[in-house]
Amino acid sequence: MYRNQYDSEIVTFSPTGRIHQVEYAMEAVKQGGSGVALKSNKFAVVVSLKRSSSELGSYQKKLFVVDDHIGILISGLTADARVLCNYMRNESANYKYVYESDIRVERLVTKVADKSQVHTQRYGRRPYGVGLLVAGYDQLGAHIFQTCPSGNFYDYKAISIGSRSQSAKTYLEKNFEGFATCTLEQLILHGLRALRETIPNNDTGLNSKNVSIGVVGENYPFTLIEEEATLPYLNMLESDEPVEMQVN
Amino acid sequence: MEAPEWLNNAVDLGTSIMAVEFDGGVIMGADSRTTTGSYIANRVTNKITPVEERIYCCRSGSAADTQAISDYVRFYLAMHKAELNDEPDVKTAASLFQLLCYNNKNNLLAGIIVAGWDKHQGGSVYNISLGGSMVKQPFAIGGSGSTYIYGFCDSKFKPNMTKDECIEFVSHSLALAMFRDGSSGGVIRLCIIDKNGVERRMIPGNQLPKFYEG
Amino acid sequence: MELDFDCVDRNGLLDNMTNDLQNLDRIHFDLPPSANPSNFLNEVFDHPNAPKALEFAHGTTTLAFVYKGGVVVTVDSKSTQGPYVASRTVKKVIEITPTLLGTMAGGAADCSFWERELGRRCRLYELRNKELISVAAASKILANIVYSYKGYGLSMGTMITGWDKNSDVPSLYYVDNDGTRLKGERFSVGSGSTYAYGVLDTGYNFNLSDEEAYELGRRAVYHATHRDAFSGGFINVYHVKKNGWEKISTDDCFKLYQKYYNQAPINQPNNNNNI
Amino acid sequence: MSFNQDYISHPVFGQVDYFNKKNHQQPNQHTPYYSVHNHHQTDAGKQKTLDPIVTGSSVIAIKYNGGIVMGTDMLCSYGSLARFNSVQRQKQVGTHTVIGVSGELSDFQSLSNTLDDLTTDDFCIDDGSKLSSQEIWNYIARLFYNSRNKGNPLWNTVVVAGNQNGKSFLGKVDLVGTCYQDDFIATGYGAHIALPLLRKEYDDNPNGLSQDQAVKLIQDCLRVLFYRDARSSKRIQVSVVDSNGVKISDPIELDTYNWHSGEAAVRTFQQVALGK
Amino acid sequence: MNVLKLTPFPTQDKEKPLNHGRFEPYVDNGGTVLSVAGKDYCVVAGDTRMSDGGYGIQTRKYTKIFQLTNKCVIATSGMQADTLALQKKLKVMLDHYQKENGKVMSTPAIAQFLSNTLYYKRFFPYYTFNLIAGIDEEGEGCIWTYDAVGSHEKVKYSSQGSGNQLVIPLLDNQVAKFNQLLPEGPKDVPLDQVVSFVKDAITSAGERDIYTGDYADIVVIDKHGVRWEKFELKLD
Amino acid sequence: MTSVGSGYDLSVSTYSPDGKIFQVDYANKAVENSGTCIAIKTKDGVVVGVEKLIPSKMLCHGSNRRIHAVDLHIGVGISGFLADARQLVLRARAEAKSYKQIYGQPIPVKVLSQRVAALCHVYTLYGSVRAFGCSIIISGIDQEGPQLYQVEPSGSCIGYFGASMGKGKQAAKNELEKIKFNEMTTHEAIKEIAKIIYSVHDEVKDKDFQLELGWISTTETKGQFNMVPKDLQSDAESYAKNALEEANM
Repeated sequence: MYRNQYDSEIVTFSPTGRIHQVEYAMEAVKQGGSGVALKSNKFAVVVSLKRSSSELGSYQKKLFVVDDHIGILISGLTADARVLCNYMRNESANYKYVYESDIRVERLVTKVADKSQVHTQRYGRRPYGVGLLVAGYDQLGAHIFQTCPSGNFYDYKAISIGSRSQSAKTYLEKNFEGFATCTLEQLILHGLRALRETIPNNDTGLNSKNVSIGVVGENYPFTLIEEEATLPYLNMLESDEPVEMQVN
Repeated sequence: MEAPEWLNNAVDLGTSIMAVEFDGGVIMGADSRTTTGSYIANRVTNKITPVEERIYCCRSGSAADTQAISDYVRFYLAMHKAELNDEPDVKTAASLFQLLCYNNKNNLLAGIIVAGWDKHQGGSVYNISLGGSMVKQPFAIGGSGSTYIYGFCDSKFKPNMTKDECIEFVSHSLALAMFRDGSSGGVIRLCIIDKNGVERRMIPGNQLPKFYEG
Repeated sequence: MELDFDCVDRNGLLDNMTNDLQNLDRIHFDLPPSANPSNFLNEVFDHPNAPKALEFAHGTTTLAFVYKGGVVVTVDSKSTQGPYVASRTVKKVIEITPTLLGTMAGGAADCSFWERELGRRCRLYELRNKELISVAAASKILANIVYSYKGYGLSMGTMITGWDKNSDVPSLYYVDNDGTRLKGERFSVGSGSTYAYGVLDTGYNFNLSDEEAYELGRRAVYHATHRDAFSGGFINVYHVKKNGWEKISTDDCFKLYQKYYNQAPINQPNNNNNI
Repeated sequence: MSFNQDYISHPVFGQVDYFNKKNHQQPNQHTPYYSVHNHHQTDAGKQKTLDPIVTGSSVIAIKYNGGIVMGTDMLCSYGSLARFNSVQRQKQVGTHTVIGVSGELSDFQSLSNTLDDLTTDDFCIDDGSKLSSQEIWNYIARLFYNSRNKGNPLWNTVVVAGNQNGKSFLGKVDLVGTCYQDDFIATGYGAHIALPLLRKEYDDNPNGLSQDQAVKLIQDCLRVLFYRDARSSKRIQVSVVDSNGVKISDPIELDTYNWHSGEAAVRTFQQVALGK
Repeated sequence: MNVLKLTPFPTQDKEKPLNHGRFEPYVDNGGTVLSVAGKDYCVVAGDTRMSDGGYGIQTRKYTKIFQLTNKCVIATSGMQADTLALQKKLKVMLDHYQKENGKVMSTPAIAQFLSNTLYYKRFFPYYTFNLIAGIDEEGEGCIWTYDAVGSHEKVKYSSQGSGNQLVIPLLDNQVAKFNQLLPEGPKDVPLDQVVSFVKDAITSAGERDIYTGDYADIVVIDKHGVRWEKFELKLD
Repeated sequence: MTSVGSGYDLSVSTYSPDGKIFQVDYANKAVENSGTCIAIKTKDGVVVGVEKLIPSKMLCHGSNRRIHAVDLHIGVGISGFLADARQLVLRARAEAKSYKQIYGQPIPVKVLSQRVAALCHVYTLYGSVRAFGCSIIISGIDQEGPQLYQVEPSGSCIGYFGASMGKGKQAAKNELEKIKFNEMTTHEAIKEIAKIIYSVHDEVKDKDFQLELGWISTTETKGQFNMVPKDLQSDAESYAKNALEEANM
């Protein structure tokens, strides 16, 4: 890997005004498991590809419920993700305790981002090595946010994250303009199709063991669809192969 | 034998104080009596204290408390002036008084009238009463003597009085209060603040305006 | 006089309103806004506009004694909130661990909370040290806890008992909210204890048989319930043996009344030859 | 949370905490087994209203078809002295909420600042969502309950009236944090005198009141309060909150009537002496 | 700001009792709740009157029963502000538990948890009188009853609040069949019978307790979940 | 002056032999890599405009705002690292609040700017932190009228009539120097800013961009800092595009 004298400290700018340590932390996200998030007017969906470290190990959980109206998909260092997830849960619960209403998704994400930024400006810390896709629904509608170790966050209509996410992104970029009016089912299928792009050809493909889906929407608390419950969608995915070819 | 009460009692400002806005400035006035119990500890006290060049306050309540507070406000305003590189507003001073009075209401016995002139608002008068509430008023009266002159002031006050009318209004009001309130008396001290600066006057105890004294 | 300048230093008014949520994961006590926590409730309910004073549930007659067969623990089961009988079926013997028993007299919540906590600590001790905790150590833990809250107004009088593995003897400790901790062979605690002591001391003998010991405990508490209005309900008898405790009996006081009505006072074989 | 103020320090006064090093609270001298949270010790010397000094009297409010009308007088008394006669005791919070406040004036002013901070937060974030009346009400309830827990109550009763998406909201919070919603609310003396009037009018109109009816009702109530509450005045303000927002009226001088009803009590010496 | 602190005045009257002024942190808003457990169900009732601590009624429709899970409710009378704080706190904790453990907390666990929660306020208690009612993991109806600082007991029926001394003897007699000449002992009673009995009980409390009245919530918890019903009490 | 590889440019607490602190210069580089931000102070208010570069077309409109309000009467425009700037914005909001709490008045723009600058400056003093990789333009109206300040990573805080920063800083500056600020209204300033930003945008190097405009005016926005309404913004953009085409012809 490329190395120079400006890349070993979080508190050092390179002569071009970059902070290499932050960029390396972003690499940790790129190496992480892949996930896709997309939204329509009424729903936000996250789809994740779980990985297992060995044949014997179980699959690593990648979707977490933050609150009834927010869920996250993580990519990168799981331990760091736990910290952020707990933080989000706490903030959300505190907000609910004081206001008896759901915290606006963007405000929560901003808090997470602000928290992350602090770790990029001081010696002795390292940036969080995790990126989140946050799916939420509040009075302003459905949201998909991506957060980065740098403390940046982005409000997306559709996005993918993690290893090989570029191919999923390509699929999404071709199709995202139609997502706004999709039904929930169509949205999930788009998500799965995009996710399928990230799988290496020699791999087993999507199955009920390695896929989990999170859905949130209007009057629809964040729900995980896992294991057998994913089968209907996976089956639909099998059967619409020709359609997908058409899209490509 | 029991010690006389003035040895034990805290120094209290049984007081008559007052401030009025006029066109272009403010007039502040106060009596000059300080009592411990019924003993007059000082008959020529100055109860009109500057906190800034053109911002003064009249104090009532515990002498120690109000002195301490105005010292702090003077200090804070000096710091603020340095940061601002400009003269602070009267409202700023009043807010500082309110902040200290409100946040320490349990420990303080202080009723304060803040008045002065600044280039943004002209002359203005703020009343900070016991609990730390702040009310902007065209004129304010305070202290134990004030209870005797509410009616007089209400009947005599007119908006937009001239400076001289105001001086008369203040000196008459205070003279009446000092006459009926045993805790107020001595001389009337006046402080006239406008954009040209501060003028202090004193009406000696033997030249106070006279009214019916039955 | 000390003025508070926090208001000038920072945004003073907005206190964190979720204070009580911040400390969910650890035990954490809220103290009253008063210089003297133990007097707080008295002061508050003395107030002319105050609502009816809070009455906490209280327990009353408990006793335990050591004899050759171990320790017998006997308690009544009435819990009162002031004059109101909150329950007639309270378990006043608290099963701290399978080998340790505690009793409840005084504030019911104080006893059950801290003895539950003691149970947790004893189990941790066991896991850390790979041996059962001694009764002495367990009672010391409890005494230390309540001592650290001395002056906060806790109310508890409890007995901790069990059979020590090391010294192979039964042992009995009395611990109360002042932090007092006494080792002894007979204790009775609670408002009915004076009555119970009378019977207990009369009939006590180290060499009692098991049955005699159970009966002694039962009758001591029974007589206390008869004289003390705050005691009553059922009488529970426990026996601490070498390999742990065992619950011996539960009897309704009213049934015992019928049973004992015409019986001779306890354990006075020479009773008839008294003259 | 918006009220986590850890990052605030002040560059002028004292040492500025640029790196957010938190000042760790010294543990209490007393070290019980488990931590205790002693509000009293940590907040020693903080402001406390244990006796209200400058006080406002009743607030009354009622729902009508499409909105809420709320009325207060403008008097703040100092004991029995009618100290300040034109103090607005209602405050608009955000666009669709108005609060009316009884009790200590200084605490009301402090509450006003707090609420301004909240709405300023909304303004700054500018994401198109604002605190609803119900959220504000809940916030105030938590604020008051927490202050009460610290033995440092905000000595007020607050009535929160608002409108969210065409739906009216009316709630109340008092100094210990008691909070509830209802169709009509009265505080202070109004709870004794005005509440029955409100309840009757409300029950007499099962289809709801019109705005004019409601405004008249509130004015009538305030008039009765002026007759019967020695700490009230006839200078009042009436606010209307509906889906268009909040309108707080300019000060109104209430007309008062029936002063002649006491004529019968005016008797001559002869009448008294003869016992007529 | 240490430089600026005033030196404490030596003769502070620290020994004097704290001046509480007119401030009184506790208010009793009154009300009665009661609950009866059956073999596989639990019925809870609570009135909705909220008094102002004296003779005034603040509102006639404040619900004292709060659903914690679909197998468990808490019914609380006493001070409304404390009640709300307690119920909200429980709710937050249960949500937290569910997210951390992936399952809903069981009713017996909630019962113990409430006890601890109350005890953490041992020195500054919640002015609340609580019942936990629900069905346990085996589907059996169960009730826990509490004092203000968390002393609790599992029972088959209980009542709390301003009218509890009126209701409890009735329950002792009718549910537990205490002290009957012909001892029949408690029996399994069908749900509808218990519901109508509970309505009678809360109505009776309303008749004789000024703090109880207006409306009553009747809540039935069984294997189908939690069902709510409202009915009128006396409005005077 | 060679900084790279000299070893004097690794920490903000190190001077180079010729008295420079290279880390601060590098932080400025981060600002110069970012979209242009310009602001104009007019007789009745201030207008801020930012050329917000859009990294992906799947982003929602309005994501990653570079103009924020910090109080009712003050707003900031950002060039450089957005995450860093958000910390400054948070700080500014807190300062505004605390000032209001203590002095009962809205914070003067100058005081706020100086306080934020002080924060930036402190982050250039210690080896354990790095400078902020952003510059901000603070604009607002206080008792003294419209105000415009620019705060840089070094901690400098300077008042301007027209300010620019970011990629197109120099080009924008040339344009700004032609303006007669005292005669301009905020409406005209909006168009002017739109024109400048469109003209300095480098279509070859950079992807899409979105023009963000914020303004504050005593008359138009009643002294509140707002985003420029849609209709005004689209007018300004079409004006800018026309002007650009004319210039290209």
